[in-house]
Amino acid sequence: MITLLYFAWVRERIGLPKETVETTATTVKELVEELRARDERYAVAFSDLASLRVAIDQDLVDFDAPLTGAKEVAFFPPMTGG
Amino acid sequence: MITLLYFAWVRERIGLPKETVETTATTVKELVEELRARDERYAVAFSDLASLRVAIDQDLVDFDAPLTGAKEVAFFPPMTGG
Amino acid sequence: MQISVQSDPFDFGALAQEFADGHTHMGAVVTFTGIVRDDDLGGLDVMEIEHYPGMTERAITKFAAYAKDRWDLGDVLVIHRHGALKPGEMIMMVATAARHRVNAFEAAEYLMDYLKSRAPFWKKEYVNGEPRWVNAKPEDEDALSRWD
Amino acid sequence: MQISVQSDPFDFGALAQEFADGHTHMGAVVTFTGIVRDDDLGGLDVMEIEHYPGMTERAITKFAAYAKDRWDLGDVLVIHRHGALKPGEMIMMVATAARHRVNAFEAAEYLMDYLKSRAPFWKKEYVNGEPRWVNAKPEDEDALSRWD
Repeated sequence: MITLLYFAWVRERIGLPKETVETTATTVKELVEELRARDERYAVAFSDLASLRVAIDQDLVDFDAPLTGAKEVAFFPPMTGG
Repeated sequence: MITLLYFAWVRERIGLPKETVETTATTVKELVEELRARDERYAVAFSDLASLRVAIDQDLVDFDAPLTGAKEVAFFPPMTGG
Repeated sequence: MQISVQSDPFDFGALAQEFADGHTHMGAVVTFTGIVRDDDLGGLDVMEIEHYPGMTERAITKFAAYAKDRWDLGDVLVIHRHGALKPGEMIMMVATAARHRVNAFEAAEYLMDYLKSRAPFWKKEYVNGEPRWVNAKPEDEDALSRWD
Repeated sequence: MQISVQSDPFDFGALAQEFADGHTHMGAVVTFTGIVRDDDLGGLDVMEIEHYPGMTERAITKFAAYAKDRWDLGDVLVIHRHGALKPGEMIMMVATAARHRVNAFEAAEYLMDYLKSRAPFWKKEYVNGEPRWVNAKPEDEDALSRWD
Protein backbone atom coordinates (compact mmCIF):
# COMPACT_ATOMS: atom_id res chain seq x y z
CA MET A 1 0.00 0.00 0.00
CA ILE A 2 1.37 3.33 -1.11
CA THR A 3 -0.19 6.72 -0.45
CA LEU A 4 -0.22 8.94 -3.54
CA LEU A 5 -0.37 12.72 -3.17
CA TYR A 6 -1.16 15.21 -5.94
CA PHE A 7 -0.50 18.95 -5.81
CA ALA A 8 -1.37 22.06 -7.81
CA TRP A 9 -2.63 21.33 -11.35
CA VAL A 10 -1.83 17.64 -11.01
CA ARG A 11 -4.34 17.55 -8.16
CA GLU A 12 -6.85 19.54 -10.23
CA ARG A 13 -6.51 17.33 -13.31
CA ILE A 14 -6.79 14.08 -11.40
CA GLY A 15 -9.55 15.52 -9.26
CA LEU A 16 -8.31 14.42 -5.86
CA PRO A 17 -5.48 15.32 -3.48
CA LYS A 18 -4.70 11.88 -2.15
CA GLU A 19 -5.39 8.19 -2.60
CA THR A 20 -4.02 4.83 -1.61
CA VAL A 21 -2.99 2.22 -4.15
CA GLU A 22 -1.83 -1.38 -4.27
CA THR A 23 0.86 -1.70 -6.91
CA THR A 24 3.38 -4.16 -8.25
CA ALA A 25 5.40 -1.36 -9.86
CA THR A 26 9.07 -1.36 -8.90
CA THR A 27 9.88 2.16 -10.07
CA VAL A 28 8.07 5.50 -10.22
CA LYS A 29 7.91 5.19 -14.01
CA GLU A 30 6.11 1.85 -13.79
CA LEU A 31 3.69 3.33 -11.27
CA VAL A 32 2.98 6.20 -13.67
CA GLU A 33 2.27 3.66 -16.46
CA GLU A 34 -0.25 1.89 -14.24
CA LEU A 35 -1.97 5.18 -13.40
CA ARG A 36 -2.07 6.34 -17.03
CA ALA A 37 -3.76 3.10 -18.05
CA ARG A 38 -6.36 3.53 -15.37
CA ASP A 39 -8.32 6.53 -16.56
CA GLU A 40 -8.31 9.46 -18.98
CA ARG A 41 -7.75 11.97 -16.15
CA TYR A 42 -4.52 10.23 -15.16
CA ALA A 43 -3.43 9.94 -18.79
CA VAL A 44 -3.84 13.70 -19.16
CA ALA A 45 -2.17 14.58 -15.85
CA PHE A 46 0.82 12.34 -16.60
CA SER A 47 1.05 13.03 -20.34
CA ASP A 48 4.34 14.95 -20.07
CA LEU A 49 6.75 13.73 -17.42
CA ALA A 50 9.17 16.60 -18.20
CA SER A 51 6.63 19.00 -16.71
CA LEU A 52 6.27 16.93 -13.54
CA ARG A 53 8.27 16.36 -10.40
CA VAL A 54 8.06 13.44 -7.99
CA ALA A 55 9.00 12.91 -4.35
CA ILE A 56 9.26 9.63 -2.47
CA ASP A 57 8.71 9.98 1.26
CA GLN A 58 9.23 13.74 0.94
CA ASP A 59 12.51 13.63 -0.96
CA LEU A 60 12.70 14.67 -4.61
CA VAL A 61 13.70 11.76 -6.85
CA ASP A 62 13.93 10.92 -10.55
CA PHE A 63 11.20 9.01 -12.34
CA ASP A 64 13.37 5.92 -12.57
CA ALA A 65 13.83 5.78 -8.77
CA PRO A 66 12.89 2.42 -7.19
CA LEU A 67 9.73 2.23 -5.11
CA THR A 68 11.24 -0.21 -2.63
CA GLY A 69 9.99 0.69 0.84
CA ALA A 70 8.14 3.78 -0.35
CA LYS A 71 5.19 4.82 1.82
CA GLU A 72 4.28 8.13 0.18
CA VAL A 73 4.73 9.17 -3.44
CA ALA A 74 3.86 12.75 -4.44
CA PHE A 75 3.41 14.15 -7.94
CA PHE A 76 3.43 17.88 -8.69
CA PRO A 77 4.52 20.52 -11.22
CA PRO A 78 7.86 22.36 -10.91
CA MET A 79 7.82 24.33 -7.67
CA THR A 80 7.30 28.07 -7.47
CA GLY A 81 8.20 29.13 -3.96
CA GLY A 82 9.94 32.23 -2.71
CA MET B 1 44.28 79.85 -1.99
CA ILE B 2 43.45 76.17 -1.55
CA THR B 3 41.92 74.56 1.55
CA LEU B 4 43.69 71.35 2.54
CA LEU B 5 41.86 68.72 4.58
CA TYR B 6 43.44 65.76 6.36
CA PHE B 7 41.60 62.72 7.68
CA ALA B 8 42.34 59.70 9.88
CA TRP B 9 46.04 58.97 10.42
CA VAL B 10 47.05 61.65 7.89
CA ARG B 11 45.37 64.18 10.17
CA GLU B 12 47.07 62.68 13.21
CA ARG B 13 50.55 62.68 11.65
CA ILE B 14 50.30 66.23 10.36
CA GLY B 15 48.69 67.36 13.58
CA LEU B 16 45.83 69.37 12.14
CA PRO B 17 42.57 68.70 10.27
CA LYS B 18 42.60 71.68 7.95
CA GLU B 19 44.72 74.55 6.67
CA THR B 20 44.85 77.02 3.83
CA VAL B 21 47.83 77.31 1.48
CA GLU B 22 49.06 79.48 -1.35
CA THR B 23 50.67 77.29 -3.96
CA THR B 24 52.09 77.46 -7.45
CA ALA B 25 51.75 73.68 -7.87
CA THR B 26 49.83 72.64 -10.98
CA THR B 27 49.16 69.01 -9.96
CA VAL B 28 48.45 67.18 -6.72
CA LYS B 29 51.88 65.57 -6.94
CA GLU B 30 53.60 68.95 -7.06
CA LEU B 31 51.53 70.10 -4.10
CA VAL B 32 52.62 67.02 -2.17
CA GLU B 33 56.25 67.83 -2.98
CA GLU B 34 55.84 71.33 -1.57
CA LEU B 35 54.27 69.97 1.60
CA ARG B 36 56.94 67.30 2.06
CA ALA B 37 59.65 69.95 1.83
CA ARG B 38 57.93 72.05 4.43
CA ASP B 39 58.27 69.99 7.57
CA GLU B 40 59.18 66.53 8.91
CA ARG B 41 55.55 65.82 9.84
CA TYR B 42 54.46 66.29 6.24
CA ALA B 43 57.40 64.27 4.96
CA VAL B 44 56.28 61.39 7.20
CA ALA B 45 52.58 61.71 6.38
CA PHE B 46 53.27 61.77 2.64
CA SER B 47 56.14 59.29 2.57
CA ASP B 48 54.16 56.60 0.72
CA LEU B 49 51.63 57.85 -1.80
CA ALA B 50 50.45 54.29 -2.49
CA SER B 51 48.92 54.27 1.00
CA LEU B 52 47.13 57.58 0.42
CA ARG B 53 44.04 58.75 -1.40
CA VAL B 54 43.24 62.27 -2.57
CA ALA B 55 40.04 64.13 -3.45
CA ILE B 56 39.68 67.46 -5.24
CA ASP B 57 36.48 69.29 -4.38
CA GLN B 58 35.06 66.05 -2.97
CA ASP B 59 35.77 63.82 -5.94
CA LEU B 60 38.43 61.12 -5.78
CA VAL B 61 41.28 61.80 -8.23
CA ASP B 62 44.75 60.48 -9.07
CA PHE B 63 47.90 62.14 -7.75
CA ASP B 64 48.72 63.49 -11.21
CA ALA B 65 45.39 65.32 -11.44
CA PRO B 66 45.67 69.05 -12.26
CA LEU B 67 44.88 71.56 -9.51
CA THR B 68 43.28 74.03 -11.92
CA GLY B 69 40.32 75.63 -10.20
CA ALA B 70 40.62 73.42 -7.10
CA LYS B 71 39.18 74.94 -3.93
CA GLU B 72 39.49 71.99 -1.55
CA VAL B 73 42.05 69.17 -1.60
CA ALA B 74 41.69 66.32 0.89
CA PHE B 75 44.27 63.66 1.80
CA PHE B 76 43.39 60.46 3.61
CA PRO B 77 44.15 56.73 3.86
CA PRO B 78 42.16 54.12 1.91
CA MET B 79 38.56 54.27 3.12
CA THR B 80 37.00 51.72 5.48
CA GLY B 81 33.27 52.32 5.43
CA GLY B 82 30.40 49.88 5.56
CA MET C 1 17.82 28.12 12.99
CA GLN C 2 14.34 29.56 12.93
CA ILE C 3 12.06 28.00 10.33
CA SER C 4 8.35 28.51 9.98
CA VAL C 5 5.79 27.57 7.35
CA GLN C 6 2.58 29.35 8.25
CA SER C 7 -0.61 30.88 6.89
CA ASP C 8 -0.53 33.83 9.28
CA PRO C 9 1.20 37.09 8.35
CA PHE C 10 4.55 37.77 10.00
CA ASP C 11 6.04 40.97 11.39
CA PHE C 12 9.02 41.52 9.09
CA GLY C 13 10.45 44.62 10.82
CA ALA C 14 10.24 43.16 14.31
CA LEU C 15 11.70 39.82 13.19
CA ALA C 16 14.55 41.50 11.29
CA GLN C 17 15.39 43.69 14.30
CA GLU C 18 15.23 40.76 16.70
CA PHE C 19 17.38 38.61 14.42
CA ALA C 20 20.06 41.33 14.14
CA ASP C 21 19.97 42.08 17.88
CA GLY C 22 20.42 38.41 18.64
CA HIS C 23 23.58 38.10 16.56
CA THR C 24 25.78 41.04 17.47
CA HIS C 25 28.84 38.78 17.48
CA MET C 26 28.32 38.66 13.71
CA GLY C 27 29.19 41.72 11.64
CA ALA C 28 26.73 41.26 8.81
CA VAL C 29 22.99 40.61 8.60
CA VAL C 30 21.15 40.23 5.28
CA THR C 31 17.38 39.95 4.90
CA PHE C 32 15.25 39.21 1.89
CA THR C 33 11.51 39.75 1.74
CA GLY C 34 9.22 38.64 -1.05
CA ILE C 35 6.03 40.62 -1.57
CA VAL C 36 2.94 39.91 -3.69
CA ARG C 37 3.37 42.74 -6.20
CA ASP C 38 0.38 45.01 -6.23
CA ASP C 39 0.79 46.32 -9.75
CA ASP C 40 1.41 43.15 -11.70
CA LEU C 41 -0.99 42.84 -14.63
CA GLY C 42 -3.19 45.39 -12.95
CA GLY C 43 -5.91 43.09 -11.82
CA LEU C 44 -4.40 40.57 -9.41
CA ASP C 45 -7.12 39.78 -6.89
CA VAL C 46 -5.38 37.20 -4.77
CA MET C 47 -2.50 34.75 -4.84
CA GLU C 48 -3.04 31.30 -3.40
CA ILE C 49 -0.01 29.39 -2.24
CA GLU C 50 -0.36 25.63 -1.96
CA HIS C 51 2.30 23.56 -0.26
CA TYR C 52 3.17 20.02 0.75
CA PRO C 53 2.92 19.92 4.55
CA GLY C 54 5.80 17.99 6.03
CA MET C 55 7.99 18.00 2.95
CA THR C 56 8.07 21.82 2.97
CA GLU C 57 9.52 22.03 6.46
CA ARG C 58 11.86 19.13 5.72
CA ALA C 59 13.20 20.73 2.54
CA ILE C 60 13.66 24.20 4.08
CA THR C 61 15.40 22.75 7.11
CA LYS C 62 17.79 20.89 4.82
CA PHE C 63 18.65 23.99 2.76
CA ALA C 64 19.04 26.14 5.87
CA ALA C 65 21.33 23.64 7.59
CA TYR C 66 23.44 23.35 4.45
CA ALA C 67 23.71 27.15 4.13
CA LYS C 68 24.62 27.54 7.80
CA ASP C 69 27.44 25.09 7.40
CA ARG C 70 28.72 26.16 3.97
CA TRP C 71 28.82 29.90 4.76
CA ASP C 72 29.63 29.60 8.46
CA LEU C 73 26.51 31.49 9.50
CA GLY C 74 25.80 32.55 13.04
CA ASP C 75 22.15 31.89 12.33
CA VAL C 76 19.53 31.63 9.63
CA LEU C 77 15.81 32.37 9.61
CA VAL C 78 13.24 31.32 6.99
CA ILE C 79 9.53 32.12 7.11
CA HIS C 80 7.25 31.16 4.24
CA ARG C 81 3.51 31.64 4.11
CA HIS C 82 0.86 29.54 2.39
CA GLY C 83 -2.81 30.18 1.77
CA ALA C 84 -4.50 33.22 0.23
CA LEU C 85 -2.41 36.39 0.01
CA LYS C 86 -3.49 39.79 -1.24
CA PRO C 87 -1.36 42.15 -3.33
CA GLY C 88 1.06 44.01 -1.05
CA GLU C 89 1.27 41.18 1.48
CA MET C 90 4.60 39.62 2.36
CA ILE C 91 5.00 36.05 1.13
CA MET C 92 8.21 35.10 2.85
CA MET C 93 11.48 36.28 4.37
CA VAL C 94 14.94 34.94 4.98
CA ALA C 95 17.64 36.37 7.23
CA THR C 96 21.28 35.37 7.52
CA ALA C 97 23.96 36.48 9.99
CA ALA C 98 27.67 36.03 9.26
CA ARG C 99 30.98 37.51 10.25
CA HIS C 100 31.56 38.78 6.71
CA ARG C 101 29.13 40.39 4.32
CA VAL C 102 29.94 38.17 1.34
CA ASN C 103 28.89 35.07 3.28
CA ALA C 104 25.67 36.66 4.52
CA PHE C 105 24.75 37.73 0.96
CA GLU C 106 25.64 34.44 -0.72
CA ALA C 107 23.78 32.35 1.85
CA ALA C 108 20.65 34.49 1.47
CA GLU C 109 20.81 34.18 -2.32
CA TYR C 110 21.33 30.44 -2.11
CA LEU C 111 18.30 30.10 0.18
CA MET C 112 16.17 32.16 -2.19
CA ASP C 113 17.24 30.13 -5.21
CA TYR C 114 16.42 26.88 -3.42
CA LEU C 115 13.13 28.08 -1.95
CA LYS C 116 12.14 29.23 -5.42
CA SER C 117 12.70 25.93 -7.22
CA ARG C 118 13.13 23.17 -4.62
CA ALA C 119 10.71 23.88 -1.80
CA PRO C 120 7.25 22.39 -2.54
CA PHE C 121 5.17 25.53 -2.98
CA TRP C 122 2.88 26.30 -5.91
CA LYS C 123 1.39 29.69 -6.66
CA LYS C 124 -1.96 30.30 -8.27
CA GLU C 125 -2.93 33.83 -9.26
CA TYR C 126 -6.46 35.07 -9.69
CA VAL C 127 -6.35 37.86 -12.23
CA ASN C 128 -9.68 39.61 -12.78
CA GLY C 129 -11.33 36.52 -11.40
CA GLU C 130 -9.49 34.10 -13.68
CA PRO C 131 -7.24 31.53 -12.00
CA ARG C 132 -3.87 30.57 -13.48
CA TRP C 133 -0.97 28.60 -12.08
CA VAL C 134 2.31 30.49 -12.00
CA ASN C 135 4.84 28.68 -14.18
CA ALA C 136 8.34 27.93 -12.98
CA LYS C 137 10.88 30.04 -14.88
CA PRO C 138 13.79 28.40 -16.67
CA GLU C 139 16.14 31.09 -15.30
CA ASP C 140 15.18 30.11 -11.74
CA GLU C 141 16.11 26.51 -12.47
CA ASP C 142 19.34 27.67 -14.12
CA ALA C 143 20.21 29.81 -11.08
CA LEU C 144 20.73 26.65 -9.01
CA SER C 145 23.76 25.58 -10.98
CA ARG C 146 25.96 28.30 -9.53
CA TRP C 147 25.83 26.59 -6.12
CA ASP C 148 27.17 23.24 -7.38
CA MET D 1 16.22 57.64 -2.46
CA GLN D 2 16.69 57.92 1.28
CA ILE D 3 20.26 58.74 2.31
CA SER D 4 21.45 59.71 5.75
CA VAL D 5 24.87 60.16 7.34
CA GLN D 6 24.30 60.58 11.04
CA SER D 7 25.79 60.06 14.50
CA ASP D 8 22.48 58.97 16.06
CA PRO D 9 21.42 55.33 16.16
CA PHE D 10 18.75 54.26 13.71
CA ASP D 11 15.80 51.91 14.12
CA PHE D 12 16.66 49.10 11.70
CA GLY D 13 13.48 47.05 12.14
CA ALA D 14 11.13 50.00 11.78
CA LEU D 15 13.02 51.36 8.77
CA ALA D 16 13.13 47.97 7.06
CA GLN D 17 9.39 47.48 7.60
CA GLU D 18 8.58 50.99 6.39
CA PHE D 19 10.79 50.56 3.33
CA ALA D 20 9.11 47.26 2.38
CA ASP D 21 5.62 48.62 3.05
CA GLY D 22 6.34 51.61 0.85
CA HIS D 23 7.30 49.50 -2.14
CA THR D 24 4.66 46.82 -2.51
CA HIS D 25 4.69 47.29 -6.29
CA MET D 26 8.14 45.68 -6.11
CA GLY D 27 8.40 41.96 -5.45
CA ALA D 28 11.75 41.87 -3.71
CA VAL D 29 13.32 43.79 -0.83
CA VAL D 30 16.87 43.16 0.39
CA THR D 31 18.44 44.74 3.46
CA PHE D 32 21.99 44.65 4.75
CA THR D 33 22.99 45.72 8.24
CA GLY D 34 26.54 46.12 9.51
CA ILE D 35 27.12 45.65 13.22
CA VAL D 36 30.16 46.40 15.41
CA ARG D 37 31.05 42.83 16.31
CA ASP D 38 31.05 42.32 20.04
CA ASP D 39 33.45 39.38 20.16
CA ASP D 40 36.24 40.54 17.87
CA LEU D 41 39.61 40.28 19.60
CA GLY D 42 37.77 40.09 22.88
CA GLY D 43 38.54 43.55 24.14
CA LEU D 44 37.02 46.06 21.74
CA ASP D 45 35.97 49.06 23.85
CA VAL D 46 34.69 51.36 21.15
CA MET D 47 34.90 52.01 17.42
CA GLU D 48 35.24 55.57 16.24
CA ILE D 49 34.10 56.35 12.72
CA GLU D 50 35.49 59.50 11.15
CA HIS D 51 34.09 60.84 7.89
CA TYR D 52 34.44 63.69 5.42
CA PRO D 53 31.26 65.79 5.77
CA GLY D 54 29.93 66.80 2.41
CA MET D 55 31.92 64.34 0.36
CA THR D 56 30.32 61.42 2.22
CA GLU D 57 26.77 62.40 1.27
CA ARG D 58 27.91 63.27 -2.25
CA ALA D 59 29.62 59.90 -2.77
CA ILE D 60 26.74 57.85 -1.32
CA THR D 61 24.18 59.76 -3.40
CA LYS D 62 26.22 59.02 -6.51
CA PHE D 63 26.48 55.27 -5.79
CA ALA D 64 22.79 55.04 -4.87
CA ALA D 65 21.65 56.86 -8.02
CA TYR D 66 23.86 54.63 -10.15
CA ALA D 67 22.50 51.48 -8.49
CA LYS D 68 18.89 52.66 -8.85
CA ASP D 69 19.42 53.15 -12.56
CA ARG D 70 21.55 50.08 -13.30
CA TRP D 71 19.30 47.62 -11.47
CA ASP D 72 15.99 49.36 -12.12
CA LEU D 73 15.26 49.74 -8.41
CA GLY D 74 11.97 51.00 -7.07
CA ASP D 75 13.93 52.66 -4.28
CA VAL D 76 17.16 52.56 -2.32
CA LEU D 77 17.97 53.51 1.26
CA VAL D 78 21.42 54.06 2.79
CA ILE D 79 22.08 55.04 6.39
CA HIS D 80 25.63 55.26 7.73
CA ARG D 81 26.66 56.37 11.18
CA HIS D 82 29.79 58.20 12.28
CA GLY D 83 31.16 58.93 15.76
CA ALA D 84 31.75 56.53 18.67
CA LEU D 85 30.02 53.16 18.44
CA LYS D 86 30.02 50.40 21.02
CA PRO D 87 30.20 46.67 20.26
CA GLY D 88 26.76 45.41 19.27
CA GLU D 89 25.66 48.73 17.79
CA MET D 90 24.57 48.98 14.18
CA ILE D 91 26.96 50.92 11.96
CA MET D 92 24.92 51.18 8.80
CA MET D 93 22.18 49.69 6.68
CA VAL D 94 21.17 49.59 3.05
CA ALA D 95 17.84 48.54 1.57
CA THR D 96 16.91 47.92 -2.05
CA ALA D 97 13.53 47.25 -3.66
CA ALA D 98 13.27 45.70 -7.12
CA ARG D 99 10.81 43.72 -9.19
CA HIS D 100 13.16 40.72 -9.25
CA ARG D 101 15.28 39.29 -6.48
CA VAL D 102 18.53 39.13 -8.44
CA ASN D 103 18.43 42.90 -8.99
CA ALA D 104 17.68 43.65 -5.35
CA PHE D 105 20.57 41.42 -4.23
CA GLU D 106 23.12 42.71 -6.73
CA ALA D 107 22.30 46.34 -6.04
CA ALA D 108 22.70 45.82 -2.29
CA GLU D 109 26.03 44.08 -2.81
CA TYR D 110 27.23 46.82 -5.12
CA LEU D 111 26.29 49.47 -2.56
CA MET D 112 28.13 47.60 0.18
CA ASP D 113 31.26 47.18 -1.93
CA TYR D 114 31.29 50.89 -2.78
CA LEU D 115 30.50 52.06 0.74
CA LYS D 116 33.32 49.87 1.99
CA SER D 117 36.06 51.24 -0.25
CA ARG D 118 34.82 54.45 -1.89
CA ALA D 119 32.82 56.33 0.73
CA PRO D 120 35.07 58.52 2.91
CA PHE D 121 34.78 56.79 6.27
CA TRP D 122 37.67 55.66 8.46
CA LYS D 123 37.38 53.34 11.42
CA LYS D 124 39.51 53.45 14.54
CA GLU D 125 39.23 50.67 17.08
CA TYR D 126 40.12 50.97 20.74
CA VAL D 127 41.13 47.51 21.90
CA ASN D 128 41.88 47.25 25.61
CA GLY D 129 42.43 51.01 25.58
CA GLU D 130 44.85 50.95 22.64
CA PRO D 131 43.80 52.80 19.48
CA ARG D 132 44.45 51.40 16.02
CA TRP D 133 43.21 52.42 12.60
CA VAL D 134 41.39 49.66 10.74
CA ASN D 135 43.27 48.91 7.53
CA ALA D 136 41.53 48.62 4.20
CA LYS D 137 41.54 45.00 2.98
CA PRO D 138 42.90 44.14 -0.46
CA GLU D 139 39.91 41.83 -1.04
CA ASP D 140 37.51 44.76 -0.51
CA GLU D 141 39.35 46.74 -3.18
CA ASP D 142 39.34 43.68 -5.47
CA ALA D 143 35.59 43.24 -4.97
CA LEU D 144 34.92 46.47 -6.88
CA SER D 145 36.17 45.04 -10.16
CA ARG D 146 33.13 42.78 -10.55
CA TRP D 147 30.95 45.85 -11.16
CA ASP D 148 33.01 47.18 -14.08
